[in-house]
Amino acid sequence: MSLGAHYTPYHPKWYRRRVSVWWWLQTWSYTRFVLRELTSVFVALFAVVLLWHIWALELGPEAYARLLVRLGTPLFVVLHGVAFVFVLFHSITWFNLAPKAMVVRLRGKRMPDWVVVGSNYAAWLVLSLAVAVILLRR
Amino acid sequence: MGRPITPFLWLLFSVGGTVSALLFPVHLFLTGLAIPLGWIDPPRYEALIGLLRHPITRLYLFVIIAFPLVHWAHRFRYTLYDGLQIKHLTALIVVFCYGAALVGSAAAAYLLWNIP
Amino acid sequence: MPATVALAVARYRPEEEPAPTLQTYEVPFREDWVVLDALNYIKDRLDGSLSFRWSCRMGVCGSCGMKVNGTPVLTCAAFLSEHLPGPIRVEPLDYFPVVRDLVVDLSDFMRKLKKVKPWILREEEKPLAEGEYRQTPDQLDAYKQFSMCINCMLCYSACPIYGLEPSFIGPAAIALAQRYNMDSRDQGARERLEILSGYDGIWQCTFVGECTKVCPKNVDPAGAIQQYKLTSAVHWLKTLLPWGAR
Amino acid sequence: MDLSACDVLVVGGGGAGLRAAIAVAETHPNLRVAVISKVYPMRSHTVSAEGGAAAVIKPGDSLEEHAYDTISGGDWLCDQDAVEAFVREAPAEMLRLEHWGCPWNREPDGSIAVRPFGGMKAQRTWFAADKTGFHMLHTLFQTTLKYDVIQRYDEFFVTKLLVDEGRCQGVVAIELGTGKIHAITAKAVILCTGGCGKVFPFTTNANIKNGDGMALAYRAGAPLKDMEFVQYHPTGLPFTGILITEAARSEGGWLLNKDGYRYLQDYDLGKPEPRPVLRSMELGPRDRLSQAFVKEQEKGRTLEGPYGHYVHLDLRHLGEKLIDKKLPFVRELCLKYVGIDPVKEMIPVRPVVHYMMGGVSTDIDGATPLPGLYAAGEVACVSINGANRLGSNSLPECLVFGARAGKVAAAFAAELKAPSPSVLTQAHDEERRLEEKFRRGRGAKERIATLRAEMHETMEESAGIYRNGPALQKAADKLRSLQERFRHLTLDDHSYTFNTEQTAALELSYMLDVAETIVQSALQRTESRGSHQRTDYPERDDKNFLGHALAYRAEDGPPRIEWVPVTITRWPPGQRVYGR
Repeated sequence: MSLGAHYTPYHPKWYRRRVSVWWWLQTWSYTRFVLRELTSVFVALFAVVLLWHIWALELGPEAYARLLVRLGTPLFVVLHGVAFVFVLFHSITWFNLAPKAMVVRLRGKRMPDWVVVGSNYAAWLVLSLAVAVILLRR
Repeated sequence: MGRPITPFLWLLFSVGGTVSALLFPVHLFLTGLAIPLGWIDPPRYEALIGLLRHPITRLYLFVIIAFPLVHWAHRFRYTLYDGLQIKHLTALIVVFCYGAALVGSAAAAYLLWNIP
Repeated sequence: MPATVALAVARYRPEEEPAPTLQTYEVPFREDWVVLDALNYIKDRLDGSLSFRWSCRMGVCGSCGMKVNGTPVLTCAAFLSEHLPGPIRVEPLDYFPVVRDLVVDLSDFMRKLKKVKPWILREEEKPLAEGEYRQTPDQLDAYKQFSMCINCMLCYSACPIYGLEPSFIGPAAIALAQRYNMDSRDQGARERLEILSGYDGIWQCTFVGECTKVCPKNVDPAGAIQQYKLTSAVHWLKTLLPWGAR
Repeated sequence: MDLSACDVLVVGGGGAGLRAAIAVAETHPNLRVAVISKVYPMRSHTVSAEGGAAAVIKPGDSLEEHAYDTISGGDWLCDQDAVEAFVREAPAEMLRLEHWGCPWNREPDGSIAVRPFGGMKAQRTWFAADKTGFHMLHTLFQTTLKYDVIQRYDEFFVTKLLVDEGRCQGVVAIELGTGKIHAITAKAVILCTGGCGKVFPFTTNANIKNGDGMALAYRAGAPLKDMEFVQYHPTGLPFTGILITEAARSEGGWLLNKDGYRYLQDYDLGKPEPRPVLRSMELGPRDRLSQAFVKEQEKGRTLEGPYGHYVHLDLRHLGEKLIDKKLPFVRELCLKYVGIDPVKEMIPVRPVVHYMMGGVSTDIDGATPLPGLYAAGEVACVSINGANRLGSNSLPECLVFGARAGKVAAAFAAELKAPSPSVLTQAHDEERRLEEKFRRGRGAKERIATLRAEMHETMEESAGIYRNGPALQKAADKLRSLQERFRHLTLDDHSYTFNTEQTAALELSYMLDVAETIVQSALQRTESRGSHQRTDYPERDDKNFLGHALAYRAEDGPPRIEWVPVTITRWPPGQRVYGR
């Protein structure tokens, strides 16, 4: 039924509201969802940055030195700062939602959500430490 | 868009999401913030290139580049659909997103293969 | 506590007007009144032409879902005191066609529910004479949560994906399919896979998660959908194997 | 007007209606069966049933004991042949529901778990936590979806039964979404519309329970049986009337007066024990418990709140674990609606109108005296509940007699030819009546809410837990005048689309008819039996009243009451003994 159509007795005249293009601004939870999805952009950007690191290392010590200088410029520091916030947001939402997507059962009993979330965070901590140690090894 | 491979793409997306959630914060914090801001000294070139020559490191790097790129492609594709309501441009979006991820992954493979 | 509270209620009279409008009513404020009580006060005393559905007034029949101040709720469980000072905005559920005032059309859900085959499917029925199918408390626990759905439609109304893609089977119907898939008495998971994993099924979902948040019965449809994605992906991997499931 | 036809038409989509529809589809798959309901089936009031459903399944229990509990619980007003059929068929019906997927609670070995219940000498009540009705209804509804032959008319409000050549041939109904009038012809009609708790102001019943089916049958000439028997459930929340299931007591809850005293021991219901004892104290029958509350109130030993007197239901000693496992809904309801956590606090409760033992008179197969018309569930009076229904008997009743009515109605329909053409004339007359009453009738002055409130007041004052002749006579007169004033009803809403004021008006007219039969039957039963307690006739009188009251509609004036004897097979009337 189209909007404003004339009513005919005994026939339904349903009203359908169109979903606004700005639907994701209507409530904070929708906005947060879209922000969560947009973390993927920063994930991809950092993957590209990693590629850049590898390339610079392959080119030799000078290129690596240039890379370090470039990374120290305010533009890159700010970019990395923003990216870091988004990537953290990604990690936290990813870990917190994990128990919904994956039900872990032990002897038929469903593990409580906090166990799943907790082990995610534990793995995060261990892996982060390992990466830091290996990368910064003198 | 053929649905049959969606489960596969979703698996890649999930692996990419997990990998990046676990490992990106520390990498990003160290190389993007802590080192440039001088909180810690940068690792020496020799140490890094040595590390990079190890096959396990190369495999590791490939994983943390390729999967997160697909993760992005998959997630961003739906964000474009829903956020901008441009589902009619499906073919274009698919080519752009997964194509970019594919190119990135190929570049990673090339670079990692050719480390001197 | 105020003596009265204002309700801004969405009106849509298809026989008279092209689009919904808001109409404000002043009702007495009572500590133990829910929004539904206020609507009934309006209908009984102020304006008999206001239309809405309700029945059990104890949160189990699923009739009285509406949007109160923008959030989908059961109006029989939404206290006026939680929404002070007012005016309290009462609107029909989002993403469904509005039939009249606060009444929306549910036929789309009814069709989808049937599509996912929400009944026990078995290759062979056990004769009644042989008694019950054994099901341990743990096996019951595996699907019990998904069986609590009262079909109140709040989850659909909270799901932007359903709004954008009306063909999406949606949270409640998928959770109910999963309720049977996880039931130890059921053998129909393979049969339901086709529809659940098809174009309008689980892959439309981007895990906004709002369905689970608004669910008054803690069914967690978002969880059901994500879990099913894993099931479907594993099934897909198996089909690659020469000896795998086809 | 829209015309359609089917073979068997089920009015009402609750437990009994859906079971009946499946019975038709399974036994006569070639018949066109349809379910017509004023709400979507999953909204039906079966959904609110909480505690459980009784059927003998465990070793040590027996059909005889279930029958005896039911008959003594019903104060010997049950038809014993019907009770025997009921207890015999209940286990298979419950098992069938298990096979259809109902999530019954289980023992650790996977077999069906049962719990004790009021007035039952053995543990035989199957349960799905404390949402048994909800799970049964959704299981039934979802199971009906697999039968393509079952057609549904959702949100169609039935206004009239079409009767011609002495048999019921279909219905006239309003399609709520559009306001269109439909004539749906059928070779057999099964009424499964539930009870009429909304005749009273304070009830556990949902808004949809207005005695629609009772009034439809009554207007079509079928009698209503035993309408004076109205069950008060002893534990409802004040104000909302939300039911706190009997299972709360069967799991070990105590009823305490204002002094913290388990007052039931003063009313010949046994000695207080810490653990629940079958057929004793809090596990006594509902009529006796509700009556004890009134006596306790007269002694000034109840508490008083903004919504009248109440007592306490104490579950605290059961512990959080048991409450969460077996009574989660009780906890949810208390937290939500009275802000009380039963784990830590006592629940305020008072008796509340819950169930109609009476209803459309049927035989043991659900057939009413009007050929082609059947009834099952709360709308019907078979009668297995007599003067007081035992908790957890009504859900299996829906299944057993829903199935029976479905099979018999299908067999009846299979032998018949198409309906007579003259029913269409009737349907057109009905359409005209509705049109005149609700579209044009402006200028009148009576409002639905006013008449309904006066009816509520009348019923509560006269037809409550204790009754007496003068009050009932006054009520009968008052209801007459309300019937008259109903003619001058005015509506704010004259539209076609989802006009809920129109349905409310039709429901009010149904309720007024049903209320009159309740009051008239109560007036003429000058004895006390089960839930019908006359202060002016306090004793049971088997000599004169071991019989059913049949209320027939009179052309003008109050309903006409006729009496038929109770069917006694094996259990001669005896004394009801609890706790001894």
